[in-house]
Amino acid sequence: MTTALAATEIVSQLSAQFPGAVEEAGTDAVLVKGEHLPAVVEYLKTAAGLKFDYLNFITAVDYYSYFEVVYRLTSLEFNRYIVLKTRCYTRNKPSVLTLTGIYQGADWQEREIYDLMGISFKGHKNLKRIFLWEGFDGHPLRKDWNR
Amino acid sequence: MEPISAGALDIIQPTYWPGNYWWHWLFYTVVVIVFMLVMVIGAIYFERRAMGKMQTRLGPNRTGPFGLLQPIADAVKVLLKENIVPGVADKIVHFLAPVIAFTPVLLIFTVIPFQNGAMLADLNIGILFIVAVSSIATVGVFMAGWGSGNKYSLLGAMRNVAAVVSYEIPMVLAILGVVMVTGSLSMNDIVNAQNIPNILVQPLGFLLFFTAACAEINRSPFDLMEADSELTAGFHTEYSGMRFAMFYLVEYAEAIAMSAVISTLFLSGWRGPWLPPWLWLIIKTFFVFFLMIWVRTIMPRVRIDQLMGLAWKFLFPLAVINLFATAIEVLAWPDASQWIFVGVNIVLAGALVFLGSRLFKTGLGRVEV
Amino acid sequence: MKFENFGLGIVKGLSVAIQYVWRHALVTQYPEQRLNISRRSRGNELVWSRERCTGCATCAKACPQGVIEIVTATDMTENKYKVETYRVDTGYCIQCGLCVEACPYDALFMGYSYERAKYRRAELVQTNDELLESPQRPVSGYFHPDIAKKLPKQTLLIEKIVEKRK
Amino acid sequence: MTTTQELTLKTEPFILNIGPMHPSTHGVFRMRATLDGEVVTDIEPVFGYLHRGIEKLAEERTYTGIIPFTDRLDYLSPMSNNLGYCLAVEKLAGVKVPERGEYIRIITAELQRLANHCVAIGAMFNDAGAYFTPFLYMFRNREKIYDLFDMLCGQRVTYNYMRIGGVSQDLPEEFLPAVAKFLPQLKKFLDEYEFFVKQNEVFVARSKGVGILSKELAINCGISGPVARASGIKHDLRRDDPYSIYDRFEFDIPTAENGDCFDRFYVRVQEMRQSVRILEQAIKQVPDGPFRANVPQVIHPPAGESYAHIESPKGELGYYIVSDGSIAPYRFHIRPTSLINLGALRNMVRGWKVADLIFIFGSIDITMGEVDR
Amino acid sequence: MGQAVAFWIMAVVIVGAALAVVFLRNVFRAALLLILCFIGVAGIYITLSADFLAAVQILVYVGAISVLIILAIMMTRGIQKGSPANKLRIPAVIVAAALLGILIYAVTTSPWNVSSQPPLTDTTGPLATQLFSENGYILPVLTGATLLLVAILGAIVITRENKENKK
Amino acid sequence: MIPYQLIWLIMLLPLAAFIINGLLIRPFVQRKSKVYGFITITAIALSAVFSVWALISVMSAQDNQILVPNISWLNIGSFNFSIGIMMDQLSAIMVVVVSVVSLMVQIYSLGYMAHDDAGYYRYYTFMSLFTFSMLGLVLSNNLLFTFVFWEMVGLCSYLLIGFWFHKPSAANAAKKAFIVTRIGDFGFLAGILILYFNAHTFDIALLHNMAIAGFLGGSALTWACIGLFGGAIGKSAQFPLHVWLPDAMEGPTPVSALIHSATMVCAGVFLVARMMPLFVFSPDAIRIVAVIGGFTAIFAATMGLVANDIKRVLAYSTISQIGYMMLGLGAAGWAVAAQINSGLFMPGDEVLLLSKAAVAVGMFHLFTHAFFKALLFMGAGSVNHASGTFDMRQMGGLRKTMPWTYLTFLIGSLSLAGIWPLAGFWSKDEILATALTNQPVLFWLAIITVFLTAFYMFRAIFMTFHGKYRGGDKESGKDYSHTHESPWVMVAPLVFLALLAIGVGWWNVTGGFSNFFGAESEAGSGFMAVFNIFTHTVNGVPLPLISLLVALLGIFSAYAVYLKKWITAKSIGKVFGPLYEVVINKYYFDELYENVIVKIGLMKGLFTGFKLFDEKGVDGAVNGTAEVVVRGGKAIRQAQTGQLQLYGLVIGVGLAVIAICVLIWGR
Amino acid sequence: MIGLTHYLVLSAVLFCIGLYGALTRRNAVIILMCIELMLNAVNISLIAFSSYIVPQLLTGQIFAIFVMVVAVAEVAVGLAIILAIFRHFKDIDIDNINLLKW
Repeated sequence: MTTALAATEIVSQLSAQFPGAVEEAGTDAVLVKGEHLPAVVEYLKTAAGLKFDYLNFITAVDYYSYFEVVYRLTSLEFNRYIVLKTRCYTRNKPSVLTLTGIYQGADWQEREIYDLMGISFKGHKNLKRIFLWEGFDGHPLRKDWNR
Repeated sequence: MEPISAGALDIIQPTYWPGNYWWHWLFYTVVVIVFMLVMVIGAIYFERRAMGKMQTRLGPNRTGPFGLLQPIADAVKVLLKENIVPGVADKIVHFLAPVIAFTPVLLIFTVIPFQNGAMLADLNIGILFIVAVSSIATVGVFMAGWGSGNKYSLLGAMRNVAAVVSYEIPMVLAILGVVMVTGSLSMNDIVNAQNIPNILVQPLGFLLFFTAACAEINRSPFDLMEADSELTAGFHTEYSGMRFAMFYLVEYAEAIAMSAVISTLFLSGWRGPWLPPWLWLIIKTFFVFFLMIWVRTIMPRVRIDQLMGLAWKFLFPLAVINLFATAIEVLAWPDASQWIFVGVNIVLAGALVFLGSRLFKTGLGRVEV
Repeated sequence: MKFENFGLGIVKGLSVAIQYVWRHALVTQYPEQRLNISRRSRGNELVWSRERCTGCATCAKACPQGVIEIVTATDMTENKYKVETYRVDTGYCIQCGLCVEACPYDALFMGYSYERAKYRRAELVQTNDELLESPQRPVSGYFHPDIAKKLPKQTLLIEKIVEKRK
Repeated sequence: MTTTQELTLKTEPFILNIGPMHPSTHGVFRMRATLDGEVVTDIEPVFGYLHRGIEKLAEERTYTGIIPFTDRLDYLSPMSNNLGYCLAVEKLAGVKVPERGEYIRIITAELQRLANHCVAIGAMFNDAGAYFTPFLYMFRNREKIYDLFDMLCGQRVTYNYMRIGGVSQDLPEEFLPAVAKFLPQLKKFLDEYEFFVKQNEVFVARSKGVGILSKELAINCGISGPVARASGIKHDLRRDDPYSIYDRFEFDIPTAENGDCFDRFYVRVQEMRQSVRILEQAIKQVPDGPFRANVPQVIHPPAGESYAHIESPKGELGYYIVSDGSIAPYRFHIRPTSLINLGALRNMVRGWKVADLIFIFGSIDITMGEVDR
Repeated sequence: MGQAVAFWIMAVVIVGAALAVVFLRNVFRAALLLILCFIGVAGIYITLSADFLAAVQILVYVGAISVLIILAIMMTRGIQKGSPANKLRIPAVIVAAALLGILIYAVTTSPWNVSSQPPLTDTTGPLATQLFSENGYILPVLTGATLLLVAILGAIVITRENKENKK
Repeated sequence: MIPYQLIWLIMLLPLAAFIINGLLIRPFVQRKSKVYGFITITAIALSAVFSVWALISVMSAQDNQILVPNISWLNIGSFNFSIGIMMDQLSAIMVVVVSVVSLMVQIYSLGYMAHDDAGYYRYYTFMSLFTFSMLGLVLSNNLLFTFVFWEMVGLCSYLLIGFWFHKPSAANAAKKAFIVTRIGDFGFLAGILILYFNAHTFDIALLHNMAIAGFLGGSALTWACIGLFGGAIGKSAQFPLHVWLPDAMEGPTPVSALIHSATMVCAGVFLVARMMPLFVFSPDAIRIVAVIGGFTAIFAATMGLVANDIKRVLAYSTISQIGYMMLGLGAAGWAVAAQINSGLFMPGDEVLLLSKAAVAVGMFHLFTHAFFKALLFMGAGSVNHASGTFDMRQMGGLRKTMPWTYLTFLIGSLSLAGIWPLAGFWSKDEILATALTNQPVLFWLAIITVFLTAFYMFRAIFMTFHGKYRGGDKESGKDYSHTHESPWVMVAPLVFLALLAIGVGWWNVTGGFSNFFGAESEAGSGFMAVFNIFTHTVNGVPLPLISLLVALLGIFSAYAVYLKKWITAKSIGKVFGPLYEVVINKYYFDELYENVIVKIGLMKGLFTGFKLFDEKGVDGAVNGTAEVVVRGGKAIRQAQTGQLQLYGLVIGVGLAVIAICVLIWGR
Repeated sequence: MIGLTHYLVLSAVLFCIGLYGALTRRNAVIILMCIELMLNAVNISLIAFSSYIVPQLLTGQIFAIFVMVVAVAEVAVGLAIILAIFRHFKDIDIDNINLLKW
C-alpha cells in the first residue's frame, strides 16, 4: 500500500531545511510557499530516505479567493507518497515556479494548467496553450469563466 | 526442342503462323496487353481473397460470384472519381508519371515465352532487356513523388530511388548465376535449358532474386515507397481517379511480371507435363505471386536503413559468392551432371544463409542528432 | 537487422498464417446474417410507458446529456401530473441507461433495436407517441431482469458463426 | 553493438506534419517532425483536436452522471476508467462495496486489460507496417471479450457498467461459464501469437533496441504502466497500492530491462498472461450476495478531496476530486496516463527514422480520448 | 527504310531532348528529359545493331546515372533556384557553333572507308570474347574495375562528414 | 595423384581467407570475433591437406615432379606474363612445411591472441596473407613472381612485427626489419635482372636448363648468384644482415614461430636451393654461401649464449641454424662444383640431377628445424602467456605448473641440440657428415656450434623451467604469481609439433629423404638403422657418436653452470671479460650500422655534399626561376577568374583553332 | 539511305549542345548532365564507326563500354563533390564557387 508520509514528520524536516517554507501542514498534504516550491521539491527528490522521484500529477483548483496548485509525489523506492500544495492569491496573472527542471513529466501538465486555469509557471520554457487554440478567450476551468 | 504438349495456343507459334511479321507483332501485342490486364484483375482478386483468408476475414465476396467482379467494381469506382491535381504540383510531371511507370511493365511481357518460341520478340538479350526496362519504371515513381509537391510523396520517391539503385545489383548478380548455368540471355533458351528447374540448380539465386524482386517492385516487406502507416500512401498520395488506377495497375502488373520472370528463370517457365504450356506459365506465375502474398501477410515493413543494409550487406555478398561458386562449377566441371550441382548448391545455399545470418547485422539505425 | 534465427522465424510466421486459411473467419455478413444481440442491449432509443410515467422528471435529472425534456400539466381531475410532452433527442443520447436506472416507476426502458439511422438530425428527436413500445420498438432487458428473461439468450459471436456453419 | 552511428549525409532540414489525419496516429494527433533526410531530429506534438472539456463538464453533472463520460476517456478500456472514478468517489463518500461487486469489478477490469492489450499489440504491429495480420488475429480475441461485455451490460464499447458502490447489474448466468471457456482459448492463442511474432526476423529487427526509454528518464517523466515496466520499473499499483481486492490474487509483475519496443510488446503479452491468471482465480471465487451497495443515484459526499488511482491497462489512471458537499464535484481532475506517457516521446524518437517514429509512437499505446479529454 | 525512319525519329528526340536539357530552367524536368535523351541514344544503338550496348545504355544511364542525378537534385534542392545561364552565353554560342561547323565539315568531307560487310547481329558473345579472352582487353577491364572501385571509395570519402567538423 | 586444380588451391585458399577476412566480412563482424580465426584455420587446414596429398603425389610421380599448366595472365605486346606453379620435391617439401606449421600456429594463435586488444581481425588477415605469399613464393616457377611474393612476405613480416605498432620498440623493429631486408632484396633484384638480361626469361626451369647447357656462365652468373644470395642473406638474417631478426621478436610470438623461425627466414635457404643448378656453376658463389653460413652459425650461437630474453635466444638460435643450412647447402654444392670443375664430362641431365640432389642435406635440416623451432617459439609463447614476460631472469620453476609446455619445450630443445634419436640429430648429422667429407674447416665450425647450441638451449630450459619461480612480469601491474597451463588450443599444437619433432627425422634414417631428392644415401636400411647409426663412420671418424657426445657435453655444461651453479655465469664472464662485453653487445653490430655507416658515412659524407650542391646549385636556379615565374604570374593572374566554365570556353576555342589548322594544313 | 555521316553529324550536334550547356549553365548538376550528353555523343560516333567501318570487330563498342565506365565513375565522384560543395556553401551555383581563384 502506498502510504502517505506523515505530514508532521516531513514538516519538521522541511522547516528545518527551509525555514519559512511550510505554510500549513494538513493531515495528508503540506502547503508550501510558492517561492520555496522548487527547492522543497528538489530536496524531496534527492534527499536520502525520501527519494520522491516520481511525480504523479499536477493540478490546480480554483477556490475563488486563491488558486491552489496540487502536486503529488511518490517515492518508488519506499512506496510512500506526499501531496504538496501551493497557493496563489491573485486572480490576475497568478504564477507559480515551474518544476520542469526537476521533473520532465511536469512540462505538459503545467502547460495544461496554464491553458485551462490560467496559472503561469515561471521558468517554463515553452509555456503556451496545449489543448485550446492560441487566441482562445479566457481559461475555462476557472470558476468565473463563462462562455 | 519440340513443344511438350500441343495446347490450345499451338496456333500462335510463329512457325505455324500464316501472316507476316507485322501480323505476328500485332497479334502478340494484343495478346500481351489482354493477358496482362486479365492477370492483373485475377491477381488483385487473388491477393485480396488469399490475404483475407489468412487474416481470418473473408475478402471480397459481394460483387459477383465469390466476389469475382470486385476488381472490376473497384476499377469502375476509381475511374468514375474526380481527378484531383494539387495546386502546387508540377502538372506535366504529375500527369506523365503514371504513364511512364506503366510502359515498362508492358515491355517486360514482350520477352516472356508462353510456349516454345511463342513470344512477341525473342531477343537474344532477353533477360538483360527485362532488367534494363524495369529500371525505367523507377522514373515514373519518382516523377510521381516529385511532381505531386507533397512531402510524403517526396520521401517515398527518395526511398524508392535509394532502394532501386541498391537492389538492382543483387538482382542482376542472381540472374547471372542462371545465365551461367544455361549459357544464354534469351528467355526462351533459358526455359529450354532447364531440364531441372533452376530453383534446384540455383536455390540461393532463387532466394536472392525473389527478395530483390520484391524490393524492386515495392512488395511487402519492402514497400517503403508507399508505406501506408508512415507516408499514408507514399509516392501516389496525391493521385486519384484514373491516374491512381494506373498506379494501382502498375503495382500489380509489376508483381505479375516479376512472378512471370521468376517462373521463367527458376521454375522452368512453360514447361510441364499434361497441361498446355501457357497454362503452366500461368499456374507458376500465380504460385510465385502467392508466395509474395504469403510473405506480405506476415511481415512488418523494414526500415530504410535495414533495406539498404539487407541489399549491401546480405544479398550482395551472398550473390557474389553464389556467382563465384556457379562460375567455378560451370568452368571446372562443364560436363558433370547437373544433379550433382543441385546437391552441392542446396548445401551451399543453406550454409551461406546460415553464415550470412550469423555475420550480417546492421546497426540499430539510430543517428546521433 | 540481423537474421538471428536464419529465417526460421519467418517460416514459423508463414506456417501460422497458412493455418488460418482453414479456420473460420470471425465475420458476420451483416444484412444477411445478424448477431443475436445481448438481452441487455441498449439500442439507440428509449421506450417510454405513458401509463406508468408520473412526470417526476427523475430521468431528466439523471441524464448527463440533458436530452430528456418533460412538460407536465396538472391533471386536476385525477389529482396527478399529466405528461404533456416527453421528448428525447436521440441524436444527443449516449445510451448510458442512467435514466432507465433512475426511473422509480419502471416507466422507461432502453430500446432493443439498432437500425435507427436517419437522414436529418431533426428526425432523431422523438416525442410522446413515437416513444411508445411497438413491434418496431421492442424493449430491452436492460436493468429489468424480468424482461430480460423473456428475451432470447445471447450467444457469443464466435459460437454463433460456428452454429451457422453447421 | 553500438547504439549510435553518425549522421553522414546531411540534407536540408525538412518539416513534415504527421497528422492530425494520418493512418497511424491513433486518433487525431499531430506531430510536427523536423527531418533530416529520413532521420527525425525533433518532433513537436500538437494536441487538442479531441478536447471535449470533460473536467469542466463534470463540474455540472451529478457524481453518477459523470460515469458515462469516463467511458469516453480511454475508449479502449472504459471499464478501467469507470472503476477508477468509482473508487475515487467511494473514497470521498466512504462507501463500502459488497464482495460480489468487488469481484465483478475485478473480472471486468482484467477482461478490459486483455481487450486493451489486444488493440495495443495489434496496432503496434500495424504501425510497424505489418499488413493487418497481427492486428486482426488480436482483434479476433478482442471481439470475444467485447461479446462478453455485451452480454454483461448491453454495450460493446461504452459500457457505463460500474456504479458508485458496485456495478449496475448482476452477472447474467451465462457469463462466468463463457469466461471460463474463453480463458483457455486465449492462453492457447497467446502461445501461438508469440510463435508467430516473437522470432520473426523483420519484427525483431524493427523492434529490438529501437526507441529505448531509459529507466531514469521514465521515472523522471512519470511514465507508468507497461511502458514503464518495459524500462525496468517494477511498479504496479495493483501490487504497490492495492485497490479493490487485488491483494487477494496471485500474479506476477512482468518487467523487462531494455525499454525498447520489443520489450514493450513482450511485457504486454506477459501481462495478458497474468491477467488470465487473475481471472482464473477470480471466477472461481465469486461469492453470492449483493452486487451493489445501497447508494442513491444522487449522492452528496462530504466536502473534501480524494485521489484514487488504478493500474489501468495503459498505466496509472488517477482521479482527483474536490467536493464541496453538493451533488456535483467542485473540481474534477483526471490524471491522464496517455498524456503523461507521451511526455517522453520526443526523447525516444530523436535520431530514429520516420518509420521508427511511427512505431515508437505506436508502442507507447495511447488513446487520444484520454490525452485530450 | 525502317532504319531511316527509326534514325530520324530518334535523332529528333535526342536533339530536342538535349536542347531542352540545356535550355529548361526547371532542373527536375531537365533531368527527366535527359533520361529521354538517353533512351533515344539507346534507340540509335539499336539501329546500329548494338543490342547489348543498348540494353546496357538503359541499365546504366537510365537505371543508375539519371537516378543518381535526380537523387542529387532532390537532396540539394536545386529546383527552386532553377538553372540560370551565366555571362558566357554569347561566346559559348559562337564556340559551339564554330565547333559544330568544323565537325560537320570534317565529317562530310572526309572519305570514310566504309566496310561492305554486314554488322554482327548478336553482339553479346563476341563482346564477351573480345573483352575477356586471352588476347583481348583484359588489362583495360581490370583498370576500369579499379577505376570504379576508386571512384566509389572517393565518393564515399567525399560525402562522409568529418567528425571534427560536426562538433 | 593430386589434380592440378587442387595444387592451385593450396595457395589460393589462404588468399581466399585473406579476402574474406580482410575485405568481405569486416563490416559485419567485430574485430575481436573468432570467426576470422576459424576462416583462416579452415582455409589453411584444407591447404595443408592438399599439401600433404601433393607431397605424396610428388613422391610417386614421374621425375618427382607434377606438371601444372601455366595460366596466361597478360599479353602486352610480345611480353607474356604467365603465372605458373613448379611442383617438384623442393616445392612439395616446402609447401608441407609452410602449411603444416602455419596451421599449427593459427590454431595456437586462437588461444594466444585471445586477450589481445587489437583483436583477431588484423592478425588473422595478415597471417592468411602471409601464408598465401609464402606458399606462392615456394610454388612459383618464375623468378619474377618469386620476387613479388618475396616482397609480399617481407611486407607481411613488416606488418606483423609491427603488429603492436603503438609500442615504439615494435614499430622500430618493424622498420628495421623492413629496411635491412630491403638491402638484401636489392641484391636479389639485381641478380634477377642480370639473369633476365642474359637469359631473357624469368622461368626457373628454363634458367636451370640454360645454366646446364652453358648459356649462362662466367662473371655474369657469379654476380647473379651473389646477388641472389644477397637476397637470401637479407631474408634469412645471415651475417652481416642478421641484425633485424632479434629485434623482430617484438612481434606476437606466433608470428615469430611462423615467420621468423620456420618459414620466411628459410626462404633464403629455399632460394639458394632452388637456384642450386646455377650456383654449382659458380664456385665462387657457392663458396661464399658455405663460408657465410658456417661463420653465421657459430657467430650467432655465441650471441645466443648471453641473451636473457628467451625469444632472443631462440632468434639467435634460428640465425645459427640457418647458417647451418647454408653451410650444408654450400658444402654439398661445393662438392658438385668441384666435380664439374674437375673436368669430368657429364651429360646435362646428370648435372641437373646432381645439383638438385645437392640440396637434400640443407633442405632436410630446414624440414626438421621448421617443426622444432616453431615448437620452441610456441613454447616460449606459452610461457609468456603464463608469466607475462619473456625475460628468463623473471621465470623459473615453471616445470610444475606447466607440465605440457615443459615436456614439449624439452623435446624441442633436445631435438635442436641434436640428441639421438630426435629429428635434429639426423639432420645435423647429415650436415656434419657432408662438411667433414668436403671441407674440414667448415666441419670444425659446425661441431663447435653443436656444443654451443646444446649449451644455450639448456641454459634457457634451466633458467625457465627449473629452480624457483621468480615472479613473472612485475612491470605490467598484473598478477602473474600463479602460473597455470595454457588452454588446450595452445597445448594441442605444441604436442602435435613435438610428435613431429621426434618423428620426422626418421624419414632419412633409411635415406628416404635423400633418395627423394635424388641423392644416394649411405645410411643403412630397415628400422634397426636407428640404432645402427653409431656404428657409422665418415672418413674413418665415428661422427654420430662424436656429435652426440659434444651435444651432451654442452647440456652438461649448462647443467653445471645454471642448475647446480658449480661455476657461476658471472665467473665465466669475468674470465672472458672483454669478449663477454663484445658478445653481450652483439659484437657492436647495431652500433656499427647506426653510428659508423649511417651517421658518419652517409650523413657527413654523402649528405653534406648533397647539401652543398642543393644550396648553391639547385636553390640558386630554383629561386631564380621562381622569381621569374612570380613576376610573370602576377602579370597573367588577371586571366584566372576561378570560373571553370571560362576555362572550358578557352579550351573549346583552342579545340576549334586546332581543328581548323588541321583542316587547312593537315591534308 | 542512312549512312555513317548521318550518325556522325548527329553525334556532333549532340556534342555541341552538350558543350554549350556545360559552358553556360550555372547549376552544377546541369553541368554534369551536359557532360553526360557529350559522352553520349562520343559513344554514338564510336558505335557508328564500329558498325560501319569494322563491322565484325566490335572495337568501337568495346570503347563505348569503357566510356560508360568512365561516365559512371565521373558521375559518382562528381555528384559526391557537388553534395560536398552544397553542404559547405549551401549552394550549387558555379558562379558563386570560385575557390580556384586566388
